[in-house]
Amino acid sequence: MKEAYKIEIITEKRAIGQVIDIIEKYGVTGYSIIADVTGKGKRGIKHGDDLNDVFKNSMIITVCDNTEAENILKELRPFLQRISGICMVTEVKYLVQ
Amino acid sequence: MKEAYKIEIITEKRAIGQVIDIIEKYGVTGYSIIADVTGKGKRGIKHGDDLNDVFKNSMIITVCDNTEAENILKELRPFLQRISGICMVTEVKYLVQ
Amino acid sequence: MKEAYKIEIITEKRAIGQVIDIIEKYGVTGYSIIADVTGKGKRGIKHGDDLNDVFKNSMIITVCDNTEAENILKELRPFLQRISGICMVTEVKYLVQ
Amino acid sequence: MNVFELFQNFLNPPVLFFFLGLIAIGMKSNLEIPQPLPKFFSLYLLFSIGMKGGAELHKSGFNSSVIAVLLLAISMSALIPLYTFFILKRKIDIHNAAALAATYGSVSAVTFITAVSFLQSNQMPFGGHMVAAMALMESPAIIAAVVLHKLYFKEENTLMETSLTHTIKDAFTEGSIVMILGSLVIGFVGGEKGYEAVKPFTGDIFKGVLCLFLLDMGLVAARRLKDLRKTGFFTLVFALLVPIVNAFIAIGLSKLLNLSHGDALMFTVLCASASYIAVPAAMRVAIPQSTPGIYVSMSLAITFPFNVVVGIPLYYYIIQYFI
Amino acid sequence: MNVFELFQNFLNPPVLFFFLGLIAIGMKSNLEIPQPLPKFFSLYLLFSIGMKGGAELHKSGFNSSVIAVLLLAISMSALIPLYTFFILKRKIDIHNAAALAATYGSVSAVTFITAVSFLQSNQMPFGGHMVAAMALMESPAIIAAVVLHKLYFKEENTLMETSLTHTIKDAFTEGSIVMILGSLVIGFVGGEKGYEAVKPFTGDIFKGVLCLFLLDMGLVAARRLKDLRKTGFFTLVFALLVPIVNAFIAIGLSKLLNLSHGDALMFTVLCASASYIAVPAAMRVAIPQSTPGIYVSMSLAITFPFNVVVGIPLYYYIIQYFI
Amino acid sequence: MNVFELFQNFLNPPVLFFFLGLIAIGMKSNLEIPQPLPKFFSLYLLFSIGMKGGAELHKSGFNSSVIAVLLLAISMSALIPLYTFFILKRKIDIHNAAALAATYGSVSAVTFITAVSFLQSNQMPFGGHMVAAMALMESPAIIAAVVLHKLYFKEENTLMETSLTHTIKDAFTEGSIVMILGSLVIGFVGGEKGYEAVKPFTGDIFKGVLCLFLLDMGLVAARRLKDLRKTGFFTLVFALLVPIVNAFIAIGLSKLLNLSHGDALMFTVLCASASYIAVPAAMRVAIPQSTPGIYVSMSLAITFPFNVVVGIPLYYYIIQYFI
Ligand SMILES: Nc1ncnc2c1ncn2[C@@H]1O[C@H](COP(=O)(O)O)[C@@H](O)[C@H]1O
Ligand SMILES: Nc1ncnc2c1ncn2[C@@H]1O[C@H](COP(=O)(O)O)[C@@H](O)[C@H]1O
Ligand SMILES: Nc1ncnc2c1ncn2[C@@H]1O[C@H](COP(=O)(O)O)[C@@H](O)[C@H]1O
Ligand code: NA
Ligand code: NA
Ligand code: NA
Repeated sequence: MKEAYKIEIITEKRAIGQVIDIIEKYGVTGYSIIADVTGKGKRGIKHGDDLNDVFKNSMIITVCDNTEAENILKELRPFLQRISGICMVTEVKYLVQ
Repeated sequence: MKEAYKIEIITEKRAIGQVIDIIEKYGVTGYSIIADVTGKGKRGIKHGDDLNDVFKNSMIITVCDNTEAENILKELRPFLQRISGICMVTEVKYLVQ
Repeated sequence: MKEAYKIEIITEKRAIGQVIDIIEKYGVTGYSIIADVTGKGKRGIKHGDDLNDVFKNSMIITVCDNTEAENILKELRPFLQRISGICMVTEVKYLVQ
Repeated sequence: MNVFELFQNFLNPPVLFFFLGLIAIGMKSNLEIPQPLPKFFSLYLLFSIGMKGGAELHKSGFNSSVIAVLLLAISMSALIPLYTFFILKRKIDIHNAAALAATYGSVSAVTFITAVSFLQSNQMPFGGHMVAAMALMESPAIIAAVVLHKLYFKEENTLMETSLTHTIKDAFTEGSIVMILGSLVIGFVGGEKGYEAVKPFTGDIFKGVLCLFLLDMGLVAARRLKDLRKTGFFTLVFALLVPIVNAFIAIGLSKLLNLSHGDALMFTVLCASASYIAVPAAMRVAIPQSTPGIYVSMSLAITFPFNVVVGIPLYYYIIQYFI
Repeated sequence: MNVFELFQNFLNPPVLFFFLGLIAIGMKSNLEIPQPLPKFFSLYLLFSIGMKGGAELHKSGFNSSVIAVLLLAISMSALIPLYTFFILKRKIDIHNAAALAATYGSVSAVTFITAVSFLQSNQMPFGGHMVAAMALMESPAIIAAVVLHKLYFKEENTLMETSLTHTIKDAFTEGSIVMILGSLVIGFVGGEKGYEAVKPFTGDIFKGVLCLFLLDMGLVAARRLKDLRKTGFFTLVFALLVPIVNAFIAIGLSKLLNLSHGDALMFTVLCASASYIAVPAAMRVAIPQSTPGIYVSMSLAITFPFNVVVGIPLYYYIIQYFI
Repeated sequence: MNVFELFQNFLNPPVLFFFLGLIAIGMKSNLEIPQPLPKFFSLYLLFSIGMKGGAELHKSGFNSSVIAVLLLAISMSALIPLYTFFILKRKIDIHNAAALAATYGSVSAVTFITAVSFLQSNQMPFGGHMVAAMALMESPAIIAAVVLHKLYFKEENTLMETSLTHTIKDAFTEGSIVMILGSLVIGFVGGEKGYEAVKPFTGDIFKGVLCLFLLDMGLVAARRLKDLRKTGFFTLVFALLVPIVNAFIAIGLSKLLNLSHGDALMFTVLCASASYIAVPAAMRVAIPQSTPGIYVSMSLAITFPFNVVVGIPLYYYIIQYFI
């Protein structure tokens, strides 16, 4: 078991590609995506009922180390402010393959 | 980054509206929902294979502060007992928009 | 509220039955499954776009106590190595029904 | 129709696909109709029979005999829970007794639809108002059962008590009921012309979709069968006998009201069938202490296949010779 | 066509299913067409009209009048944002003004499809190139609005600035546009023979699928209506007046170009309709400060039902008497 | 059939939609057929050809020549892995050699289905038993490859060793195989009458659904193409040559057995095609060390398009002139 950071990001489904770009930029090579998440936040309700994923979120989970986490978070903040979404960081124990 | 509590609730899909009511009652304005979750618990297996979401769960995630968390949890316990489901609370670091 | 461990496992969708077998072997009776998760790891990208769930993951969440967690993790490591996937463990507060 | 023809029902594709579903689970195959397609098929089937029933009602119009059938249907839905509840109360807890009473008083749309397909194969017509009867029979049983439950069970924990009006409201806003009633009204308003425009979708491909839907029903029923191992022998007997009893009552009433053979069969099938969509949904809110693993399994894994394989041709046979 | 016939549009099944959707949400029913089926229906409808349009274009061929209509369509899409942006800028913030300008300059495929079904019921043909016109009208409005936004809004935060070329690229690679253009080309290449092979799927069941799709549109529109309570009276007036103004301009231009009645109606409907698929998708990237709750709601919950219920028959009536 | 007609296959809508999928990914469009619809279409297509094959088998009946074809089909499925495994073992690791051997010995249902649609366009019949041949060819290759893998690879880690019986069981309970075999049997039992009832669903709309399914296949194949950049030139040559070799063997055997032109084409297509549903699923359990990114990509992104665009018309041409 290794100590690591789990970053969970919920943002607009259409913006998930940009989040992946940010993650990969800092060398993290693994992530998981839950494609369809609905919800409510500052920008109102996302029912997930539209035809073009504008009213729908996705969740992306990535486990990484401390430096990677810090880099990602720094770049994520203006992104989430501009687009939409939240980010949570948790300390986890990680089973290394 | 702000310290916060992440509450994760897994309950019957049809009851998710009631959970939202509880959350919003205590002033929390953001939440996220993963609509389709299957599982097993005290009430047997939920295959998620029926036509009316009786054998299906949803998961709702909300990030909130300490007082909000306590209020929600107090009201959630009898609800989960009566209907079905579980609730987990984790301390997280939260990126504020 | 009870202290407990939340184990989150992301692995190939077709292998989820084997993970359930491992969990139940050690007496844990509750788990939840998010059926469709995509992602990227050592074995490349899983787009989730195929017809037989070979390029798709699932996520399984189980809340259990310390001994259960240790048993599960011991058996999980070779499984994830052989098949594919990751496992994260977090300490949570758990609302007991 | 002789015994050989009776047996033919067993051999028609939709029913055989139901068995394919059972076999697939028996073999531990991973065959599945992925969600939400089964849910969509169920909406499609309600849409289809709603439009068809409405268009036929447009042709035939309402008359006193139609009204009589509808009132009779509503009464049967409300009365079946009464007699079954008191039988059930002696054997199982009050929550599941009430839920089962509602289950058997209410109706199964898919059993109805299978009967539609059966009548089509036998070129026998039935009135569009029978679709209305189906829609109207969903809720009275739920309301009757919840009233009985409230009378016999005084709850301490009033925290989240559900009022009766809430249950009634729920029973009428359940998606499947809005879909069938809505399609019925739209079919009625659109008449022949409206129906012709949608017929290639609602009519022509109907039987093919039904095959895939019953395949899924077979898969689900087989999974539920496992739940039933835990419940006793009594529930098995109940799930087979009550439909027959209700069918006989319905056939008698059909004779009294002088219904056509087609209408009599549909009415009989409605009374004999057990709900597994509207009722479980309502029970999770109104009587959450009840166990869907029991009543859904009985309805779906025993009563439904019994009606589809044995019941429908049997009732049809009896109706032809005794009405 | 008299006023009674006009009213008939209201009574045809697809439109009635739209209202069923509105009513279901009004009753707080849990009726829904589960995702991703609505998304699939939308692809199916684009596929269907694309194939049909392409096959018809194969028959009729291109000629100078076809080219003229297509150029006119592109111009209208680019010009409507110009005049609307300056009206809007006085009342609301510049981001939403630009997004709304794009919304009303671009087109709604479903309004177009409802008009196709309307013309079919009235046995009036229209040219396959009108489908091409629809596809070509999606993007110019987006580009025009983004240009206007860039001219009038100097952004400090250049961190994630989206270049105009990026927007243009996005506008042409959006799934719905690739689907309609692709189907159009394939329909054109396949000609009569290719179309005959797929017609049972793309043609015969079309109206039935449209019913279910409009049911979903009704559900979604009703949910969006709540968002509109917050926006003012101005937006309501705008969402009703602009389509009418654009329709009148389109009818005038149709007369000038001597379009057939069918083509004129389709062109008018395109100009009068407002986008709620391509534009919101583009705006989230190009102008993320805009609020989809405003422009999607106006387009979907006001302009779309207005066009479908009142607009299409009204424009049809006017075109028949004045062209 | 001349070269021009050969080229026509390229121009028929289903194949063109495959290319639209490739182009869409090339343009980085977000066009997609949302899951689980592609999965459902695949079930639908199996259901359709199963029912049709069964009904035709009902008409034609079994005879010694049918049995001979089925035995030949099973043998080819088991023998192709033998020769390919030893070629592959020299160039790539033993796990992927075995997986690729299984891939090319087994069959692709969609290639078969595209050939069905090709024969339909050319009004050439084929026997219902060829559907049975397809179903029976899925598994022998898997078993053969797993046996070879066990012979040549002695595993240290026996913790989760999968027994051969387990693999065999899996190979026969895989959803797609249960679906095709089940539909075949039900079509056979239902005969002409059963088939007529479902034909509007399974037959009439078939080609339209195939278009959308191949569009999805194009999208998926284009995504997989990227995986192939990493694998060498050898795999590319293998993915193009092996189908041709297998096709020539199959054409020779067809001549020996004196098969009809339709049956010969179907048999050839089966031998030339490579699995990407049943085999990858089996390999993840039986040989998890193998890399689906290699064998699925070769099968789906090279062999499948080659067969559909060049192979089918080419084999057809050769069969017409040499049998
Ligand atoms: N406090 C919260 N807890 C959980 N999810 C949230 C919270 N706030 C926002 N979200 C999610 O993030 C999405 C975008 O948030 P926003 O940009 O604030 O509208 C929402 O639709 C929710 O899915
Ligand atoms: N220990 C657990 N870990 C994860 N999920 C659980 C656990 N127990 C219950 N659940 C989830 O909660 C749902 C309802 O639980 P129950 O009311 O105990 O049947 C189950 O279907 C699971 O999805
Ligand atoms: N660092 C990570 N963070 C989140 N998810 C991961 C990570 N690494 C792998 N995964 C998930 O686990 C799956 C299998 O990983 P692998 O076996 O490494 O290919 C991937 O497809 C991802 O969904
Ligand atoms: Na009943
Ligand atoms: Na417009
Ligand atoms: Na082969």
